[in-house]
Amino acid sequence: MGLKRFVLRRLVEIAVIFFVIMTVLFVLFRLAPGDPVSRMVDPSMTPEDARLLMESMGLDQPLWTQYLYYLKNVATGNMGVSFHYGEPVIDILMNRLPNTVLLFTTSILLSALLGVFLGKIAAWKRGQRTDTLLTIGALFCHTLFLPWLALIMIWFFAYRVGWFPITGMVSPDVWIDPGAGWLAKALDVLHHMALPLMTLILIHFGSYLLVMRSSMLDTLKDDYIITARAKGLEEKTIRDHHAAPNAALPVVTSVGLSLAFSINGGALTETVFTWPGIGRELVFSVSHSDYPLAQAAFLIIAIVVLVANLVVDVLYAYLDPRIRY
Amino acid sequence: MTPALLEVNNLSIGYRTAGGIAMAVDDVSFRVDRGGSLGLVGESGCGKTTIGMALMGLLAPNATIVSGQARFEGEDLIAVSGERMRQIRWRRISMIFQAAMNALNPVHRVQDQISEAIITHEPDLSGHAVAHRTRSLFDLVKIPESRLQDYPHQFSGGMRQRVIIAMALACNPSLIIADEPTTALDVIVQNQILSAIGTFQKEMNLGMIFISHDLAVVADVCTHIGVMYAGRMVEYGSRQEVLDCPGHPYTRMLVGSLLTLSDQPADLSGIFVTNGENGAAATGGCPLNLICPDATVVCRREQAGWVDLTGTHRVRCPYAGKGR
Amino acid sequence: MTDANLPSPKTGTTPGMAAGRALPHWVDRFLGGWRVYRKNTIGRIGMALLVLFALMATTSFIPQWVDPMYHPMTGVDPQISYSTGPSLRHWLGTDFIGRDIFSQLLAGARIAFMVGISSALISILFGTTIGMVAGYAGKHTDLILMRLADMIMVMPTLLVVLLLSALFGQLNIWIIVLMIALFRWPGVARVIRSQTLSLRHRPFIEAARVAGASHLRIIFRHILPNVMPLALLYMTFRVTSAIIIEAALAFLGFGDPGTVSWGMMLQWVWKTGHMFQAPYWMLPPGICISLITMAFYMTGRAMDDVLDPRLREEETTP
Amino acid sequence: MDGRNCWRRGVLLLLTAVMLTACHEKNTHHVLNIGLAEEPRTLNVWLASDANSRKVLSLIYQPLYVYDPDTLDLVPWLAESMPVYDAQTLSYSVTLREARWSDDTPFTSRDVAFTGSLIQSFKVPRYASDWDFIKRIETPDSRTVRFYLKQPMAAFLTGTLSTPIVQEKEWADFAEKAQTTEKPLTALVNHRMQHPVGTGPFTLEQWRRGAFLHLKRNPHFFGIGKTIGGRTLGPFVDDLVYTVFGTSDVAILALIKGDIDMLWWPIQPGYMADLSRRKEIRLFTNEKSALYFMGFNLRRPPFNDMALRRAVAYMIDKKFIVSRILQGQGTKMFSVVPEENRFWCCTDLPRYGDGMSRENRLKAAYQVLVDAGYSWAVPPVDAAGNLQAAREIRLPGGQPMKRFTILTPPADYDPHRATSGLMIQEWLRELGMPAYARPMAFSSMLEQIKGHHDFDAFILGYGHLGLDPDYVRNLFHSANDKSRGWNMSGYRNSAFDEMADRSISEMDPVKRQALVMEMQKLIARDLPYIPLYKPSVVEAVRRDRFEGWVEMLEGIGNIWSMCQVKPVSSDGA
Repeated sequence: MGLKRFVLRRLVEIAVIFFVIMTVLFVLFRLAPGDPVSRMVDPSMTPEDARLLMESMGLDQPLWTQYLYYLKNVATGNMGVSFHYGEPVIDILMNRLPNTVLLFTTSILLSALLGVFLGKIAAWKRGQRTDTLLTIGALFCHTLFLPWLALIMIWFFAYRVGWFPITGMVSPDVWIDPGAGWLAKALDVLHHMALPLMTLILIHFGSYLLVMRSSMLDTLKDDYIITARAKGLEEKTIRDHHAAPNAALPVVTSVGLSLAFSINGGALTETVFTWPGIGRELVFSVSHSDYPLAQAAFLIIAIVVLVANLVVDVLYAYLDPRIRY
Repeated sequence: MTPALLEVNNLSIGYRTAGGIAMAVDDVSFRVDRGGSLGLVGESGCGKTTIGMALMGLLAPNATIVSGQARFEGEDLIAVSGERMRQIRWRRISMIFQAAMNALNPVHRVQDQISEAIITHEPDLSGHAVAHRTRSLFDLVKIPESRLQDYPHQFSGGMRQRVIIAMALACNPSLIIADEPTTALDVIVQNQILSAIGTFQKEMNLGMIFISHDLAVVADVCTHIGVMYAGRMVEYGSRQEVLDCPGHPYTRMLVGSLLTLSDQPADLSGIFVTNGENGAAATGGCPLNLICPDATVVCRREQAGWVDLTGTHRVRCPYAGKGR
Repeated sequence: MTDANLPSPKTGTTPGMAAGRALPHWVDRFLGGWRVYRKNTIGRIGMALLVLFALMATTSFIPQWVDPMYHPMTGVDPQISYSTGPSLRHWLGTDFIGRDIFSQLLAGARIAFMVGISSALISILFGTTIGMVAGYAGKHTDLILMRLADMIMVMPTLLVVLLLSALFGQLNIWIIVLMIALFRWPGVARVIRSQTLSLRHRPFIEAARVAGASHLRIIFRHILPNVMPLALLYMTFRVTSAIIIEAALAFLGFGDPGTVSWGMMLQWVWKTGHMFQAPYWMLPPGICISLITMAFYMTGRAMDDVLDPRLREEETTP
Repeated sequence: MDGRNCWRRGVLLLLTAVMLTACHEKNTHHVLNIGLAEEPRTLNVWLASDANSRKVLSLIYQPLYVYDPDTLDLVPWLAESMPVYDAQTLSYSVTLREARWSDDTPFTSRDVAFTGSLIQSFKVPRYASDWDFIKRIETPDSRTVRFYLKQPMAAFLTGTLSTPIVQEKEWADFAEKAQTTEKPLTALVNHRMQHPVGTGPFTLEQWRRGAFLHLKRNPHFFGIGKTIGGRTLGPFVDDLVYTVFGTSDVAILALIKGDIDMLWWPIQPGYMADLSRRKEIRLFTNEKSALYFMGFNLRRPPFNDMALRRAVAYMIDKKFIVSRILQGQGTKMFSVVPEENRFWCCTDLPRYGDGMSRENRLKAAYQVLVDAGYSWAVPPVDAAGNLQAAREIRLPGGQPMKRFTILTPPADYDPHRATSGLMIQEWLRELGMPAYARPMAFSSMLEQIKGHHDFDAFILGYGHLGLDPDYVRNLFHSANDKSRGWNMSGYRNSAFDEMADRSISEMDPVKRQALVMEMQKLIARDLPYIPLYKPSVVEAVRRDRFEGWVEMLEGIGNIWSMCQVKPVSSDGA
């Protein structure tokens, strides 16, 4: 089937893009001021250990050979040892990846759903008070400064009202309790996720709402809406079953386009909420000059974004029957 | 005379604009009998589609029915509630849309789009029965059942039109409004579609309003013809009467062009220059007065009333039937 | 040039009228746009907010001129050594060493405009040029440029700048501006490219080509004026993202420590532990960041409405 | 429609469930919840150079001797008594306590010998320098260890005997394997520890990365019920749970809310006003063995001139820094050795400008500079002795002083140092000096100062100075004036070097004390560093949960506290 070929082609494209990003990173790490070795070797190491490590990473070789070593290492998942944790960065990041993916996908999914739902209503009630309120509300939420909002959310919902835990991903008292089953643990994670999720949704749903609204307004002018009306369908059916699915397609595209934006927001959210994800790890590694960790975290985030883009494309194809690759 | 299936009396429809109400349909009356078909002919923008939409209760939000009534099977379509209108739609009056339009929703399978109409109006029907009906409708319009699962974009233009026809027939309506169903199809497909429509209409004894800008097409399928110009009906009669002895100068121009069709292209430039789109009422006089070869001072000053040529043939021109 | 003799396209905006009489036409178009814009509520709110912030930025020099203790960075109130709430002397209170928050807020407006507008200008410059070249040249140039744009577009700008600051150490505010610009052009380039593609085969371009105009001349004399409004529209959106990225960067502690931006202010609140205790210090910068981005965004949306002839028609016809 | 309703009901159910977990019941046994600023780096004791890992590992791996919280004297810990010195063989004998590892195997002298040989053979950073002067270690019996020294070494008591001891059984196999690898040390420090076996009051139960770390009471802890150093040891809590909070803001919210019982990291002065108002919170203020200072580059003008440095010292108002910038949470410093280190700190030092008014400071500094041959376009003090705005200071040679920068860490890393830099910049400008404070990312700053020696002046600090004053030698010995060396200023003084060399091998504390005092005087005279201040450690705990915290230098987060805190017995009351 065509879809398979499309996915294959996109995978090749992703590989190429990833390769370019890797190369750019390689160049950047060597362009940066100071000693490139000091970026790869823990400064607290003894000179001979540093030399051995350099040799194993090929840092004593000419640039071209170094580059090949680098490619080989990344390909085999050997992205060095974190200065800070003293463990292979890949282990650390693989431990964090599920947390990021969980928060990231849920937040995008939920904010897109909410955006589509409210955008649909706004367009349907075009020009009425509901529409004005929703549009201005969306604009307002969309432009809120995320970390600031996050802190206010913590203050209000976690501290003042006390509905949610303050930060983190799990509460130890549940997890150290041998009697707690998986359901209690899952609920505990959900409970912790609620606040960061709310923050992300609040920031992101606005743009989806606006896209959905204008796309829905376009769709409502389409002929098949008249057909649907002529068929005597109920207004709600027309809105939800005929207008919304068509109007939602551009939202899917805009999800793809705003992925990079979302992952920025994800990193900020993870940092403020102490959510043990890759974005937080990247911020952390940057402030601790843990170069191997920073590099690997960035590469993995790049992969996440690229793959998410692919998923969005496939989803689009799946949702829009006119597109068959 | 048996009671008409649909009887439209003095229907006037206007659009609200910044400068008041612009009349799109002005004082139109006609009737359609069961098994009969009325062709509404006129250039684009003359208000014929607006009439169709008004009968379906699908006028744009800024359109308003100024006056008139439309009795359909004993009910006034203009006065019924929105909910009642919704029940009438498709169940009793359905519509065949233009093929070039996006009348089918691109993201749903055609089968679903057809069965949706059936389920809406006959909610008690079992899923099996609905599927059966859908299949037989496809049989009827001669599309292989295997294509029920396809999406609209997978069909050719003619096939899509057949799907639309099948859809229109889904609930066994008593009146069908066909709005330019053959426009933008090539001639051969157009003929197939026309004959198909004609067949169903006769076989199922349906009333039909056939809207087209093409007199030739209307002449093919309809028992009655109403000619519209600038929001008004200018001539109304049986097919024979209108085609054979057109009373109105505009009709004469149309018929004239029709006759020359086979030989050489008619010089239509003189006819289709219009001055005031739908704004018939605004000018005060006969909207045709500037291009009508027989126009007089009177035409410029006031509207013409109906002149009955025969019991069924009426023309809105003071000089009709009086020779040139 | 024979442009004027060619039948003009249907829409109200007449492309190709630029040559020779560019200015009056522009003014005319601008005034026309302004008339539509003025009716737009969202646009009016946005514009009012922008004027307010511009006023803040221009008055930011006054406090330190009144008294050196109002200097946003180095001025401290000799009598105050901790964070205090609003008073007559300090309208919004003082920060943890007795600096005036209000004057910091004013200075922040200046930085926001500086960062936002300069970074947006640069990215628009890149984006428009690359978009026009890609659209006009087509073929391989187009393919390569657009692939590049795709690639940069998927990169999360904030994280890229973070990584760079890890590598290159402290980043100067102008480097940050440049970095943001370098990663924000692809969106503009794509839009401008498609606009250029649609213009490329318009009669007036063909005519210019037949008349022997060079490629550069065609691009800058004929295509540029026509994509200009679109580029301007995108600029407002880029301003928004530049301000947000700079603020986020500063908030995380990777901003230029020598500047008083709103993000920096938030970072000071955060790192000195006043976040939940000094609302008079924590709220204003956050509100300002949110409002200024909203103002630019609203302005952009209103401009979008003005530029979109479809929407304009909707307003004037029944 | 039905499906939709079902879906809605599901979401509702889920939300209710989520809400319910909020009211999860607390366990009946006593859990001490501790807030940490950062995730511990590792459980591998040989890699753990960061404060957060040590907060965990110091409760697991124990040394032979610890410091008494009140007197800061050595107290036998895993050892039974004070070491016995034999001057003839240059050896110390230590008798060990009866103790068991957390895996219930006995702790023996072989473990001590193994730890020493492991450190020596791998040259483990941070520990190797405390062990490389040890010739050999003998274990006459399972309870006695004898250390033979190559030469007398002052660091033996303070350094060697405070090294955490690891279990031979746990490490021997791995150490042997690591020795055979290409880079043994890397293999050793990068060894991933899952379950460290120690002798301390707690053992690791589980560590969920990025979430929390859970320690359980060690039933085999040797100190249970014993009285050591006059204190009866517990531990009296069953579990310790460390939770990581990204920022102090949220950690303090959690403390106020009651999610945690103790914040194991110093809190910013900004919080104090609010916290001290709350009844349920108790604040502890303790001194810290630290040194925050302004350093100069003595290798190039303008700060190669001692007079100029002295003038700067006059201009710096340490009282302002402590009262304003530190909000009173700190003390002024005049020697590079903190005053709390009573034995080693020299109090008889010049206190430049201390207690002077701004005007007098300026005049004093002006006088120093005039005497050294500096001149001005407009001097800060006019002929009549009145102050005026100075312009353009000129070096003794007559050339104008070029602009120079004072590097500081950025405000987010340490707002105090960044702000101090700004203030010092303003003060120096009063003298007409073209000073520019420049906050810089910490690592770049270190690279520029330590790596490239490319700087004029900087403000840095050592947060955890050892009690042994050996760092005075390290910081200013000319041998350490090299790339990445300790001597960042490039101070070279052969008299100082000679004294420093003598001090390290002087085993008589009194004689060594005299040498160290003399060294401090030299530094205070030459001013390669101007000591500025020493921040206090302010810590907060919940009053209603646990009591019995032991205050010590560096605060309440220490092994004594963890062995002694008891739940508040409010249940009965």
